[in-house]
Amino acid sequence: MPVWRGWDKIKYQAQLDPAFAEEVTSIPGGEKLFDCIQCGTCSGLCPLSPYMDFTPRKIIAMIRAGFKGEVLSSHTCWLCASCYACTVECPKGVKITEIMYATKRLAIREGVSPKRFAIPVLAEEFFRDVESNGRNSEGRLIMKLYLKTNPFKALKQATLGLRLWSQGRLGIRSDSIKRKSELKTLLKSLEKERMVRSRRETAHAGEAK
Amino acid sequence: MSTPENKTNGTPRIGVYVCHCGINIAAKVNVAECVEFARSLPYVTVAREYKFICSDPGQELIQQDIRDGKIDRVVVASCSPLMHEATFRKATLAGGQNPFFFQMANIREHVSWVTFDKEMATLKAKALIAGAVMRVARHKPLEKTRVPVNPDVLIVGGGIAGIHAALTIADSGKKVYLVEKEPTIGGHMAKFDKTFPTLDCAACILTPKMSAVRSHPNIILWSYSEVSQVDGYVGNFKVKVRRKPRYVDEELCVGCYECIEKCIFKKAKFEDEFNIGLSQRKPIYIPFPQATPLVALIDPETCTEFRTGKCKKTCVDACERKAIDFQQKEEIKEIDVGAIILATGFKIFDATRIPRYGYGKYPNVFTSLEIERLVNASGPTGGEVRLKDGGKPNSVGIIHCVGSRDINTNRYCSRLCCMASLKLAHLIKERTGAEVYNFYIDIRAAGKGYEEFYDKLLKEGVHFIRGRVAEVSDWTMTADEEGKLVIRAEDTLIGVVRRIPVDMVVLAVGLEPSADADNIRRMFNISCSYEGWFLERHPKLAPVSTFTDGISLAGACQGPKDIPDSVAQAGAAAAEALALIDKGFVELEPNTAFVQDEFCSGCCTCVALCPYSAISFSADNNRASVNGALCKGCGTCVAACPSGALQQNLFTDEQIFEEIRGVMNYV
Amino acid sequence: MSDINKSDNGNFEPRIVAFFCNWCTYTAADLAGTARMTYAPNARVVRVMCSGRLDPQFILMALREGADGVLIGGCHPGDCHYQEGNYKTLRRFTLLKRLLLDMGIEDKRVRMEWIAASEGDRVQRVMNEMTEQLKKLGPLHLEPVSIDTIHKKVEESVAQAEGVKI
Amino acid sequence: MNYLYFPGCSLKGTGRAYEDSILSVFKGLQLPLEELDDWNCCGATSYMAISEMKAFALSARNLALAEKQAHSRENFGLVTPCAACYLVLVKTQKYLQEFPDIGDKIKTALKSANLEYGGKVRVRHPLDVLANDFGTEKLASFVKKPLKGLKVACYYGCQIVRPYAEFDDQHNPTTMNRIMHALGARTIDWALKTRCCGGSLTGTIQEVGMRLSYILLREASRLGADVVATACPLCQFNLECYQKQMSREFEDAISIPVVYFSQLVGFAMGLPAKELGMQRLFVPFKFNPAAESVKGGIHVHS
Repeated sequence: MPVWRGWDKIKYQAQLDPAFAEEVTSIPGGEKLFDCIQCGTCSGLCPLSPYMDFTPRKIIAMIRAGFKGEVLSSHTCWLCASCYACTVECPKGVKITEIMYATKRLAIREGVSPKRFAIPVLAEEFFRDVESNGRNSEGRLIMKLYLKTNPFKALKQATLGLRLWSQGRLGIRSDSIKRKSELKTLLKSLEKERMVRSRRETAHAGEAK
Repeated sequence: MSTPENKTNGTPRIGVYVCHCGINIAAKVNVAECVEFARSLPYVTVAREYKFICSDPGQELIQQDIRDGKIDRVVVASCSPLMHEATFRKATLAGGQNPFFFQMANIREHVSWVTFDKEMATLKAKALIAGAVMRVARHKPLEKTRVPVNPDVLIVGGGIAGIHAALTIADSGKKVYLVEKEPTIGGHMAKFDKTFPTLDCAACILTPKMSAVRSHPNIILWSYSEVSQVDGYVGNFKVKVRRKPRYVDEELCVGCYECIEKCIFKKAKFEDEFNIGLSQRKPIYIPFPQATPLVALIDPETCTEFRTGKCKKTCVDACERKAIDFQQKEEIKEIDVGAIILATGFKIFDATRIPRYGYGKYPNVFTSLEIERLVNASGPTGGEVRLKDGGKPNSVGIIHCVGSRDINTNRYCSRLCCMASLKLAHLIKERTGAEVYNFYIDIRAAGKGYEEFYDKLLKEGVHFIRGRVAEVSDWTMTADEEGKLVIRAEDTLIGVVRRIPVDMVVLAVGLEPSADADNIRRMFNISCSYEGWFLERHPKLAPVSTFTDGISLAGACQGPKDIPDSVAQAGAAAAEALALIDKGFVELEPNTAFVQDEFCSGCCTCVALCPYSAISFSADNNRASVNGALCKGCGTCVAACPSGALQQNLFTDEQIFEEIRGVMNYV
Repeated sequence: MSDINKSDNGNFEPRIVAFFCNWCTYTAADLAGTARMTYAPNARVVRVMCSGRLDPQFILMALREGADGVLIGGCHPGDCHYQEGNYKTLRRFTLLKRLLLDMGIEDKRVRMEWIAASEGDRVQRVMNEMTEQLKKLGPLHLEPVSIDTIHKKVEESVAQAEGVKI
Repeated sequence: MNYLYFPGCSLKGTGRAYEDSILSVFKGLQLPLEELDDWNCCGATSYMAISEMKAFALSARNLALAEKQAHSRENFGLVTPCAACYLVLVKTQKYLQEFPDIGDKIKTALKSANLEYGGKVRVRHPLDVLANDFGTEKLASFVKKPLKGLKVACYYGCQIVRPYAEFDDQHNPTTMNRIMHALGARTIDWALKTRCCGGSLTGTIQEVGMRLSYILLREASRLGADVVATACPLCQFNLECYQKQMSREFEDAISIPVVYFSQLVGFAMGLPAKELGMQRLFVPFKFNPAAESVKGGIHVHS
């Protein structure tokens, strides 16, 4: 067969992951994925959509069609600030914010979160801090973040930090809880648990539609 | 109905007919197994299966078995009795047996369509068949009673649907009472300037019909009136109509406007309901120049005489015909009718329920109905599209689906807003030359000539942006947005969020059931859908009938409808009413209650329970008795009778007991 | 008596007798069918014109004949096709429930629901819920009782029911 | 009504002034407020992105502790001023109820740490408590220095009213406005009162986060607001601390005080500025109805 120039611009069905949508709908909050009518209310309301590579509406369409790779490596979910504006106004009750969370988790799990954003790093630093101390210190968190992603920026922000510190608004020393072992036991028992609904729950949600 | 020969002496011989209903039943229920099972049941002498028992050959199977003397009672296991009970009763009769020796088992709606597991479905079907068999074995032959039908018709609601139905029936020589709650008939259509897709003038096609109603010898028009009570049943309804006082004698007033001119209020200053507050009226007014009847009325809320009793009453002096009557009282009219058509219409969605579109906050956000008045030549601006400050808009945004297709407000599509928006877009562009932007989710232009109209607008240069508007606001990002309303929406076909500054926003508000729909529904004893629209008997095959015989629906009270559909449905409702009247009689279900004298102790528990006063007590023989003509067959008295003397035809204790035994004991 | 009590995996499948009024709940069940709303197949529907026709005996009879639960469906208050039949049902039902409790029959086995003609989804929900509840409760066992116990129970019920009108 | 207090990490750090003022105001109004013992981080929005089950567990521990500390007290609320903590705690409550699977797993996890949660905690935002439990009329009676003439831009941010809060309208919240009116202040009517400030993006993708905050401040200034009142430590931080950078970046001189609503309440009640954490503000709040001025920093005279 002669090589046709446009071949790579077409999306072939074989490149898609038809199970991706189901993966998302099985997560609490993802059940209404198929109710979306692509009206774009979410994108219009989203204060961050101008900065996203795909608007939230488009992400929903892509999840449904099985564009797993594109969705998980897109910046969209990392820009979501969880303001829930889309979720409360969606005319079909699609919980878009929860779907954004779901794609964040899937991206981290699959190790495809985009490198140029600090958000996954922030999340993980935060995670570590809380897991060991039970509380987080914003100051330490931000410092670590800058050091890990962009040390030069840390310098730029130093003035702000100093001012905050001088007014008693920035603690670098980490606060911690008393009963750390209690927390550790609690979190440990959930090490392998993932938030996926049982088949029965999924079936009921389907009926409710 | 002739009485068939009673062939029920001795042990019942029951025929069971299990329907495949194509694959509707057969795909889930093992029909052959059900037939086999039916054969094992007591009294069953014949059990058969067939593709479609409701078809002629299917019915013939039943009739032949009766004629052959194989059976004397019939059970059909198929769809809901609400669907085909009448069909099979007729078939039983045609076979030569009393039609009430028949019982249906609903194995489609209640089994095959709602059960996932095949085995469980078959099991449930068997149980229902057994119930029906055991029950029908206890059936008794019954007779339907025939009652004459009153030939007069009541139509509630004088919008285009009510008007059309009234004229159709009146033209056939029947008498019609048309009751309208507003001071004039015409409904929403009277407010429009043009109609889609033909752009013919609404007034030009509506007002001749309105005056035809006024002058028709067979139509009694009661405007400014409401139905207050409905009793009786199909063919014989008794209705009370409350006529609100207009304080102007309808017979004397000629609509000359003299009283209005001479009212002590020199300037009109009260919100004009007809123009939705876009203009003002006086306390004495005529809603609009083509109002029918063309009779003035006084609003006691604003009239000085009613408020203080100290008005100079210049209106009274101005009226040469002495039509003004401050003493006028509400009047209750009682009428008897045989059929009723409800055409009570709709109300528009309250746009303040979606705060992010700014209706009520920003003066230049209008509803589509308000724009209808603005573009109307006889409207408050004489047909000029004007902003609140009187200026001309250079850019207008029309937002579709306001309050529709949204689980937070109404889930349904209001069906006509797309076309109404296109029409307004055309008119606004024509009148002002403004840039017009339509924000839509989907364009639904499925009527005759509608798609062509859409094509026309595309050619006219009206902008179409596929995206539901996120917000209308006055915060600005660029200089050209200053002082404008900014519409923010994703242009979903491009995948980019756009901000479009406009001078005027039009909200294409959806339709909702009218505010008093719930009262009306209860008064007329009909059901409504989840959203509150009146429920038709069958969405496809009986779209204008209701579950209450003798009451039909026309127009948007049944669901959002545009003018062509409303008129078509009004015609259908009129035909239904005429068919009933022309037949001249109705047959009533024989499921009435009766007293077995020998058991009645005369305790009178039943007498007070009957909502229709159908039970009377005779002190002479210390017995209660039921008037079959008044009894509607609910069975409440039967359940309460402490001695078991009361029974209900078709629902005797014995029959229900047997049905319970049947559904429980055989599978 | 039946194989429905034991499905393949040995799970208990309760049997329910459902009394539905013709105008609201039966129509709603039809609507659920037309809309293909799948639900638990455990109930067998007996149609009456109005829930007001329901003699408490019918419920007792259904339980005696082996039902694990009884469901009563009528129109919403104010919506009765016969004006107020459903109110009468409600009163009788309240009384009956006391009697059943005295007989040791759990509260959840007999349930009354107002379901309008348009509420097909509600039929689905109620059927599923009730089946689920009965599965948890297990089969209904009516113990044989001595005539003395019955007399005593009846007297108690009568005492309790005093002042409640039918 | 009894109140437990859940500060969360921010109120001990960047939002210290929020804590100062909440504690002072509640004390001034004689509403006892008792800090939740050994509380842990709520998990916030970032934790959700890593492990949702653990995020729920973190919140569930706090709820369990609150229930225990409240003992047999019938009617008690867990006052949670931080918007993120408020959202996460409420969300956890909802999920534990709505999804039995999650509920069961969390229950088991709590049990392994000898904890138990019966679902009795009511998570309350101080806005809700002041407006609905205490009442704005009663609040008005505590006002010693009415904020007459002050134009306040009430900024609710996102997570207090969306998506779960029941105490106010999601689309058009008015609780803070009512409180401000009770203090004698005027409020501006603006479309952006629930628009996102950028949240944690100011820390991660700063250009974007800052722009979102800038849009809010610009609009508040355009409408003539004297001060922006917030109810969230992150909102306050974003709106206040980057003003200099914004002015540079967007070539638009932005300078408008951004305070916690509780600071204004305390101020109107006549509480000393220091107890309200006024000295911690970057952009000093000045209000001078009767030749009285209050500045940021330590040079405050009352």
